[in-house]
Amino acid sequence: MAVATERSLSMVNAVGEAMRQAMEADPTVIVMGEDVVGGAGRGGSKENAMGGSFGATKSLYPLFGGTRVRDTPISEAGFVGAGVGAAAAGLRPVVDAMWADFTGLAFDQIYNQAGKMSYMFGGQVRLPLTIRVAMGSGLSAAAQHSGTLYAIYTHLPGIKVVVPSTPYDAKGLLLEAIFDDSPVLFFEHLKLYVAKGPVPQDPYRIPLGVAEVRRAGSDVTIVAIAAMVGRALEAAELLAGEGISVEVIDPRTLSPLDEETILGSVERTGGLVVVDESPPHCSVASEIAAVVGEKAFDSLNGPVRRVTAPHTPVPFSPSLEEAYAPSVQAIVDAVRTIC
Amino acid sequence: MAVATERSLSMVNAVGEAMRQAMEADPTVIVMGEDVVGGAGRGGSKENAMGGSFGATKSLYPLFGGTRVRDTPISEAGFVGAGVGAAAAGLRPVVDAMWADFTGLAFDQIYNQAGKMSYMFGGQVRLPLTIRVAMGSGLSAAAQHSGTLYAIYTHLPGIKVVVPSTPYDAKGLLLEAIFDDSPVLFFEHLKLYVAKGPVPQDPYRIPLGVAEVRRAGSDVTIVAIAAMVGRALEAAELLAGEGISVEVIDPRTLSPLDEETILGSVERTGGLVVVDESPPHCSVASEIAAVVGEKAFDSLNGPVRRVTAPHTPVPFSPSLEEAYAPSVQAIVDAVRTIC
Amino acid sequence: MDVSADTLRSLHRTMLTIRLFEQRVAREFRTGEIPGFVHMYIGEEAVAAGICANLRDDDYVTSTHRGHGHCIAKGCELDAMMAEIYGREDGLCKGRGGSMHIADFSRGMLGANAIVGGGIALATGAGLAATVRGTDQVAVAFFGDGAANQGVLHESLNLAAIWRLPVIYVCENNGFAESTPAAYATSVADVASRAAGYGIPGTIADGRDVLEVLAAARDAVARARAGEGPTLLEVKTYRFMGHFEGDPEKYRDDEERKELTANDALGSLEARILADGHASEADLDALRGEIEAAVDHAVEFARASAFPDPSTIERYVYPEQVAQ
Amino acid sequence: MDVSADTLRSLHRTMLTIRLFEQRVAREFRTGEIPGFVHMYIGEEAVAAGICANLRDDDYVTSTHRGHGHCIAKGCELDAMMAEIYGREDGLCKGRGGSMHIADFSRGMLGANAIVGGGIALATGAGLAATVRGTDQVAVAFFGDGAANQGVLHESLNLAAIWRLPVIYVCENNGFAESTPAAYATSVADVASRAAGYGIPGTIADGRDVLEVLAAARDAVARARAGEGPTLLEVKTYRFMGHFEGDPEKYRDDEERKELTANDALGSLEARILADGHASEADLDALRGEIEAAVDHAVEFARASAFPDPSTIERYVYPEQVAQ
Ligand SMILES: Cc1ncc(C[n+]2csc(CCOP(=O)(O)OP(=O)(O)O)c2C)c(N)n1
Ligand SMILES: Cc1ncc(C[n+]2csc(CCOP(=O)(O)OP(=O)(O)O)c2C)c(N)n1
Ligand SMILES: [Mg+2]
Ligand SMILES: [Mg+2]
Repeated sequence: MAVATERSLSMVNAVGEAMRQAMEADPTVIVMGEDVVGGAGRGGSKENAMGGSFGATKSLYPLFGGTRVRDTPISEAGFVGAGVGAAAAGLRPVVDAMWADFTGLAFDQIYNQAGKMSYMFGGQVRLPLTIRVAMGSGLSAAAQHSGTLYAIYTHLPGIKVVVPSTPYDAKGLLLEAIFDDSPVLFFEHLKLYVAKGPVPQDPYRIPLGVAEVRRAGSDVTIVAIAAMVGRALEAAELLAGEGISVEVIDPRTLSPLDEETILGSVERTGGLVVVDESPPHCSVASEIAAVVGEKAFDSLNGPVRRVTAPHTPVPFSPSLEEAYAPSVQAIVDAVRTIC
Repeated sequence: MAVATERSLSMVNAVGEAMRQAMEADPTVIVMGEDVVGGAGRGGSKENAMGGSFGATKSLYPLFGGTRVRDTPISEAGFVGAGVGAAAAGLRPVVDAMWADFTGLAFDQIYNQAGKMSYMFGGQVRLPLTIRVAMGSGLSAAAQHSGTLYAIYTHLPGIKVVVPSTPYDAKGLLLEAIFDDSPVLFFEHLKLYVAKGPVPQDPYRIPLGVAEVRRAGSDVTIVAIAAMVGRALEAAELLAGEGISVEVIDPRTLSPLDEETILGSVERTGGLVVVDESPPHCSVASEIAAVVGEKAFDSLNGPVRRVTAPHTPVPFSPSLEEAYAPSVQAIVDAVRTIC
Repeated sequence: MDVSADTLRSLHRTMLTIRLFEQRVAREFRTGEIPGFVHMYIGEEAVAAGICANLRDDDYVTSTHRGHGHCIAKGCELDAMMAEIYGREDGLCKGRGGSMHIADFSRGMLGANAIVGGGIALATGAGLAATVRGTDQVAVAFFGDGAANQGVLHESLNLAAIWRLPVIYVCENNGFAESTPAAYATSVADVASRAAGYGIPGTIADGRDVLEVLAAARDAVARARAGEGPTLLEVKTYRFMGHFEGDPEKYRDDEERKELTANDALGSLEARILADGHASEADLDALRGEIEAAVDHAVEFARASAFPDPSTIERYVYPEQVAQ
Repeated sequence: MDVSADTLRSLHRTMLTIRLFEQRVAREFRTGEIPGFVHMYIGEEAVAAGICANLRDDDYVTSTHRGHGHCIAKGCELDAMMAEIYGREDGLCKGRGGSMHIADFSRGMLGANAIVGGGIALATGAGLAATVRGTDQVAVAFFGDGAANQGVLHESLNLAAIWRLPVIYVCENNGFAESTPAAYATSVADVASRAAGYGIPGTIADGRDVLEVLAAARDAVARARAGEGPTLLEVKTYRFMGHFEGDPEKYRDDEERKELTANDALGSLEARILADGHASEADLDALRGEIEAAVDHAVEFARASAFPDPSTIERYVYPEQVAQ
């Protein structure tokens, strides 16, 4: 749980603060991506730096200048690949790839290069590369700007995957990701960007692979990812009214996954619902269901329920998009089938 | 099961025959990829056509000529994307992308374009595109030439995924894939290329989404994918000696997945082992385990066991590669934990 | 350039339709009724109009996130376009796509695309389809100066060159990719200069003059239809609005904007039509009224159309199979 | 070109080492003892030797599936290279990588790469690292004529150009990508001609003359060290062997092969060294004997090295974290 503090920040600002503190701490940390500098680069006032699509990093160009804060052309394979090469050659690049969907253009660089290098080269390389992306449905941004894709990166050996759900975690996990020597995909859910939460000013780190229990409970466990954590907590609140005590776990990182915390919880509660905004097949929901089904089989009183998006791209029309991500009601319903 | 027939073909030749018959049947079927024509294109004898890395399609250039059989430059995004566009504009292209790992370079074209088009455009486009790739470990081809990647494509809405394990299935499924109006990823395991099996001469099709029971049994179900089917059958044979009756199911297509056949089997046997040559997280093994854990919970006498590759890239050295894909012994051991 | 009065009037109608449609979309967007993002084509009308005037219904175009102009120039119905932008069931894509994914296959409009550069390979493939079938259809890929730095352009130009595909690659160079100036992101002043590296023609047209665009496209389309292969055609243009509606536009220079918007291709064309006596002020007013009414109708149509039924969310993931 | 006797002898030693190493690998491969695939650099030695003679230990190179020559020219130890090719624990990559993934970070050799074009962006990033640190290191990306059609080259040339990165993009044009002739797959005769589209120098050197390669690379490296940005350097070369060992090579023209292998850069260099009196026949024989002994030693070393322990299969997936 968040350290007691007076200060409240949005996730977008927590991310910006982590970036700034990382760059202050280590001159090898650089940032690059489309529109990170924006208009400010060519003669405009430094304060007009865009800081990427959501402005997260706009304080960086004025502070650190054009050598360490770089606009890229629209060339995802090229600049993500350059990030991989720069990491292999000793920098700690943070690449802003804008939206998770756009990593499709750099997939070879992530999968075949970044993810395999350490292994193929027998451990002789450190690859401290962080790739930041926005993800998720909810803005009617349609099929090519709303995907989650974290399941795919969780499948890949050599890659780590981070999915913060609070501003506090976003800061601590991003600082950890930047100073981790592995390639990390850092997913920021756009629906979480603006809501504020307590964030200490000083730099701090949250280790990768450690889940957080967001609400303690005894009858059933819900594991929820990113924006789904809030919905799970709402569902838990509703269910509490019916006398069902729900434990809500936020894994915070999907690779590595903190199996222990999840298994420990299910051993106590005897039930599990996994809530995931991705399409169902080969999803993180499936992974967690499989792990628990295998390792906590004897504890389960009923089937593990997966509450996911449908096996569809994200629709544009609000009437359909509303029906895309798991709703509070769908979570409640799933819990009821096993409680 | 295969129709009774005298004739025996290797999978590589079964694939070639399906390609030829599809091209004979429909003038809109074309094939393109690196080294599909090879030396034959520029003045060399037509019979010297390479037919791709494994020679599967070498009969095509002499028969159908350069308009329908095309060498591509090494530009995976460009020529897979051209395949998508050609499909959208009315052809049935079969793209040879050589190795599953190389689809990383065309991932955006597959994920953001091919997989989303029908949905985004409200069903106004048919996309009869087939992408053929070799996959799998076993040739010391190392990390960038051995990946399976089918889990990733199974995750993606709008894409279908085929993983034949016999020459008979390869032919029937490829003909079906080519005449299916959706984008299909067709995975050919390189360890299965040479072994022969019965293949009828006339064209025939096997529907997507229909599993095949390779061996009937009553004590436990094994679902195995592609090259793992053979190992599962070997394990079943060994276990039969111990009095354990194993049912072996080959799903043949992963998207759509024939859940019904798998669930029906588990309802009878009460146990499931899934054998998958991919890394474990968010794998097809996890997906099947999750489905069965959810929908056949009451039938299960013990946990669903996943027998997979480790969470690593494919190692080069034979001593390590030997330990990579699930062994017969590992399958036997997994079955014993639940029988 | 010698063009008929009909051609001039037809270009003008297309451009004015785009202008008025876009102005209305921008206005309605501000009311909050249109979901998602919209990217306005205002100021760039001459590109779509000048290029598409050379195309037939059975030719193909692939488009961008800034795709309304391409749709209109390729002949899409305003009603169904607007309904799509509003996310309604009667939209061209039944509300599944929205502004960034408008498509109309019945007009060879193979889709707006929210992946920058996403349409380039698709048009290449459409050109391939024409070649394999042996028809004289052509395909046009529209893309921006920002998209010109995507590797897929390089791959596609090379592929189209060696296969002599009937594809026209149209770079709409409006000087910016979001906030990033082309002068920064692109290592050469003219994207068209890259054509030489593929052994294909690279031409530049001034987007402030629709007739220059028309002429450059006519040559490229003729080449393509004759089986002589692809062309890279760069049109220098300028977007009058923000990158998307709501863009604070801090990256723009007011001087530059003033200068460039002063040279509006639509205004020049109207002046010429009047000067040459091809239409009177009254004719133009009538035309404007007619188009405004059509746009009004489109908005009404969109508003009256139902939102898609949530229970149909899983439809269209896979094309509905036609029996073989 | 005016080069010292030492330079000539050093180039010769590098080229001969590559030649003898590769001949031995090919021979041993046929015995079945070497796992996987091997792609021989024989005939192309002048490229790696001529380029790398201009590099320091702290400069970077990224390589290809045909990477043994680059390793040797960059100073990797033969023993550890051979052990890697044999898949042994004492290999440069502890047997995890093999021929297609040899790397030696201690020499700035950032890896062979089995993705065609895979090293291009990596070298760009290594150049970026030098720029950010403010050192005068340079990075070289080796890639083939086939790789030149990958989009990532276009993206990287543009990026390196606008950032003036110290990167030399070396296209080893050996006329073929597997069986596919460059004359078919690449729309222009000279890959170097594409440089103009990025506003950077594009130069061509004849790979049959190592001194021409040396000189061209010297200029490009000097430019890069001086902060003047990237160069695209194409070397026309020819591979004497199949694409990989075992290639039936049906796509080759015997005439062409005879002609091109007759102009062996290694042979010409030896002739010049002898003619100029920089070494005697006996000196060359001694050198050959010395290198053969080193290659013998490497094979012995490899054979004596253990295979990796299967229980370590999960090691190195993630870099072992260094405390911060
Ligand atoms: C692959 C990809 N990268 C980044 C983006 C985000 N993005 C949307 S539009 C745009 C700028 C495009 O510039 P340009 O190609 O010049 O087209 P214009 O908007 O000027 O018409 C960017 C970066 C995207 N949609 N897709
Ligand atoms: C992305 C990718 N596509 C295809 C291949 C298969 N492949 C391996 S080497 C090769 C030819 C490469 O040609 P070139 O770049 O000219 O290098 P050369 O072999 O001539 O040195 C191909 C197609 C691959 N390894 N990676
Ligand atoms: Mg632009
Ligand atoms: Mg080559």
